Amino acid sequence: MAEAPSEPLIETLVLRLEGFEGPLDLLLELARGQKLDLARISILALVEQYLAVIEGARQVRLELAADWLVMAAWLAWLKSRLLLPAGTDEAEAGEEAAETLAARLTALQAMRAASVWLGARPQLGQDVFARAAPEDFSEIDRSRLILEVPALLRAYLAALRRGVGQRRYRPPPMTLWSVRDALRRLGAMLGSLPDWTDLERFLPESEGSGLPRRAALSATLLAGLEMARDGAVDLRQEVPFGPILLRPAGLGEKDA
Amino acid sequence: MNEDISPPIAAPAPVSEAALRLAEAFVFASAEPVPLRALAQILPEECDVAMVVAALAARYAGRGVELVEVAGGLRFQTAPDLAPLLRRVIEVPRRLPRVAMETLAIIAYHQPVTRAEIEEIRGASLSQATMDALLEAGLIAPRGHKEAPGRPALWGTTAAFLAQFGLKDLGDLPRRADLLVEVPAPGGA
Amino acid sequence: MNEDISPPIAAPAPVSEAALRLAEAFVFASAEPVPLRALAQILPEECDVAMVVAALAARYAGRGVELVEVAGGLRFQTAPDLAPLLRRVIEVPRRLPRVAMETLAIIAYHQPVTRAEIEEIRGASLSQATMDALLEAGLIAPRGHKEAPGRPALWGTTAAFLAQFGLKDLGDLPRRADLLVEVPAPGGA
Repeated sequence: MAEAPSEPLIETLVLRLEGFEGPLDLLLELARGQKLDLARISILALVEQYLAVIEGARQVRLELAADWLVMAAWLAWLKSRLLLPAGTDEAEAGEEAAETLAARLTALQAMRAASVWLGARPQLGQDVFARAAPEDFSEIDRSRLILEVPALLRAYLAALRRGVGQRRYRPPPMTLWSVRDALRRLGAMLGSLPDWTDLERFLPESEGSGLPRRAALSATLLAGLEMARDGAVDLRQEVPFGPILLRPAGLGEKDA
Repeated sequence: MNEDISPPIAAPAPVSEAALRLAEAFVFASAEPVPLRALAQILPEECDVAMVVAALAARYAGRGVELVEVAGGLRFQTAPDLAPLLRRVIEVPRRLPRVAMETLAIIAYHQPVTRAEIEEIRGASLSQATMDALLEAGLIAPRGHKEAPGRPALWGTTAAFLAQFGLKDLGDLPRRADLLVEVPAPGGA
Repeated sequence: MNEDISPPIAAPAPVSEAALRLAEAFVFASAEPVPLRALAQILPEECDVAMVVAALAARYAGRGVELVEVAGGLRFQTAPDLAPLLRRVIEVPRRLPRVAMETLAIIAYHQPVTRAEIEEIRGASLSQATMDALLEAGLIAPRGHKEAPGRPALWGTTAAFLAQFGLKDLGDLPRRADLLVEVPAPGGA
């Protein structure tokens, strides 16, 4: 059995408990107190030292963080296994757990050493300094364009959509033959007509068919009726829905 | 051994190597030019700062890096004659602004087209800057004049436009009819 | 600690002064370590880059500024022995606290590693402030996720880590077995 730590050490450790980063940290400290070579420390002695520290701490104050107690309980279990005669299954489980603990302590010790090694290196900005006013010789050439067909199509569709959205709906202007147009045309043509003439002859040639033609026809009829009322023309229709005939007034015998 | 460039000044009273090293490191590691006063503060008291500076400048004379005195003090800088060799061009391709891309698309599909017609299609006015950007990039070119009042210029896309978009010819673009399916009916948002 | 490129014993001089000046200016101009590949690109083709580097390192050996190889590249830096004097005139950030250094060492040796794994190795929980300090200093970076429940982030060290501690690459770190041989004095932190 390895030498037990002196009482003052345990007392210091009890007081310093909060200065440790946890049970593993304390165990490592205790192990380093035992021997320099972690591979040869006595896990049993380590366990006893840890339990002694925890016991001391509980005498000083009642409350103790749970992880300290959890580790203490686990180490108490480990101790009970390590004290069994070798060869039993339980003793083997204990030895395995002890090895795992030793491996964890070794791994932590290695990282502590690595941290110390790193910390001892000349650090940039602390111990060595790079040039603080670097010169930049790079030139940014932004002349090249990223051009892709999909982006072009998206832009086209977006433009069309916005264009359509902004255009208010305006029905195309309907330049239909008005009554005034018909009056002017009838008045101009009337003198040149010798006799009864079909009303449709007075329609402008430009109005081909459909709505414009029907509009022109009705405008011309209205104009004819107006002129007949004023006594400028005579109108007649021989059969229902037959052609409407028109002639300048006073050209022939009076018709009803 | 490489020959040291001899200092241009007649060798002054010896400047200690320690002072020279410290001055060198200080000027090197400073973000701002180092005022002579600041340099004097960290050099040993018995040092003649001007002599340290002269010795340091002499050591760097003719090298790739030179010690120069600027308004605020001392600093190292690379020799001006090396600048062309150190220059590195970083290409950062950019995207056309949205308005330019839309305008380009309209010209591509409606060419030859006048500026007024482009504005009519986009439903927004078009700045000269946008047209200039497209012209400068060589993507569009004038295509004569429209026989209409004012004889406005007609615009079309160029061979560079095809090359940049990776198109063999304009027929490579999807047909308008295929695209317009997605355009909402007039009056829609 | 010596990653100064050791000067060749008898410097053969097929290295032209022009190439030396150019390499000097190129490395000097940069704040970051200059990759050898980048240096090779600006030097004349017939140049042996390794010889140029060796000649340049020899020229600066023992001076206030030295040429070192770190993080896969070359950089000039002030000589470490001048640090106490330079710290008086150059602003120095706070050193990393012990916990951060330990965490950094664990990440360097176990990368890629999760936070839970770091805590397991240290046998103590790890504060977010510690991770933040390392992240802010650019010394560590996320390296994807571990394919495990919760997909915890994996952490690794960066090029800035190598540059900060003057390491050529991660292979410059001592082997774990060697770390355990030289146990620091008991009680040393």
